[in-house]
Amino acid sequence: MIKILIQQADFNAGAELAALQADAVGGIASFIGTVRANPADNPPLTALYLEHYPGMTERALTKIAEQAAVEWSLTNTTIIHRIGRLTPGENIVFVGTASPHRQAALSATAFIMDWLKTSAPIWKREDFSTGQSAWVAAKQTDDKAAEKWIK
Amino acid sequence: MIKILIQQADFNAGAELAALQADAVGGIASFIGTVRANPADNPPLTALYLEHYPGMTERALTKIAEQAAVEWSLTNTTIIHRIGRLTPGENIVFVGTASPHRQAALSATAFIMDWLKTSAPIWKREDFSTGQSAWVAAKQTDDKAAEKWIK
Amino acid sequence: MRILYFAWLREKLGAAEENLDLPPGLNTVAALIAWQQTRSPAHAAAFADPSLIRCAIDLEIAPATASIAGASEVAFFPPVTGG
Amino acid sequence: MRILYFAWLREKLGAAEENLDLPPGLNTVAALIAWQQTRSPAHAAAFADPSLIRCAIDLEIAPATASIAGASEVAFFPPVTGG
Repeated sequence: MIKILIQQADFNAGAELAALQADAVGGIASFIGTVRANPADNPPLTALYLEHYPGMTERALTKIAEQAAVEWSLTNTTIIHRIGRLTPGENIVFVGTASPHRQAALSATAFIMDWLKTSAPIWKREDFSTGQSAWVAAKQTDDKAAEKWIK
Repeated sequence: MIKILIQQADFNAGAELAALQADAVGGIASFIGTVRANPADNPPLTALYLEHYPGMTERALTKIAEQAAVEWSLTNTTIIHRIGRLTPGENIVFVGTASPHRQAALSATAFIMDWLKTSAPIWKREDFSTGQSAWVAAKQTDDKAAEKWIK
Repeated sequence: MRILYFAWLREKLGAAEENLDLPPGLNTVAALIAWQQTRSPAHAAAFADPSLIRCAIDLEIAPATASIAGASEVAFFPPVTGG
Repeated sequence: MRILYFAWLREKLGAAEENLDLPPGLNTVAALIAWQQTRSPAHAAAFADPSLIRCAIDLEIAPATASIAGASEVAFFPPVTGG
């Protein structure tokens, strides 16, 4: 089962894990990304604003989840990405995968996270305590992380 | 913060994730292992019985958690391993790590799981629906997975 | 043609969407970006550095060489930063 | 010396723990395993294949060559299968 949600609302990680676990599959890996209060080399953050391309995001996420499910024999995959204005400490993203094999679930989760960073049509703007704001620049390290999955 | 629990009782994964997330660190990775109903090439499972070496397990797990915390700059690490009689679908193990960097959290979680499989003084016995039971044999693939972390 | 803008492209242009009649003979993403640079000072500024611009045609990522013939929706945006 | 057994070693021996006076001159894990093989048919069966036996001395994993001199607790068990 593949579950993809793009939403402003928060998610309940415990409930998502329980749903992933429904079929006694063996292992469930997950990753939760949260808003950091103090991004590197910047003034304290007031909020993170996330924008996405409605329609394209859901389509792209479904495609990557289907690809991961085949590659790593996943029985269940959940991707929840929040958008809108989020304050420090709040959840941004939940990725969870269930597989008979622990390494498959952990690798699939890492792959989907790398992919979200480099290929999902989502953008982050940092709003600082100084009143200024700046769109986050894409990182070369993220591109490198994503490239390692290409065979 | 490092939290190590060896217990018969189940854990609440959602509550553990919330505790790991307490300091707005950036990313929280986790893995949950559950009892599979149908292990490969065996009759259906009635229960899994887990035994450990009290004293040594806690000591060894604390040591490996401390090592992982240094290696991957973890702010929080939680390892919960259940022992005793567990039925299919039940949780066996929870490993969760929090780090400013997503790859660090995911790698640390994979490392701790590989280590638990090969180095924690814990043993599993499978009790089958046929009335027979068998201690699980260690897997070479687990040894290989653990070896890849040694530099 | 329906053209969408996201993130700082949207902010620099002051618009999330435009409906445009393209000049005849304009066939590729690269040509569309070059044309955008000529449309107004705001467009010139937003599209000044094509290396910072990504494009999707009908919800699929498209390179600069991709054809826009027959497309119903083209989107321009900066490199993505989700996750 | 306090000797502990786990998993199928415990089941084969019918004991989780023994308090033993070791023969003088018995200094290593390997020698202790060889001596265990001589103690009873059950011990002979349990310790028959030393490649299946792991050892911990005072809560730390110890190789076959490790010295048991001064140890207060030695544990024998099969290769571990946790996680």
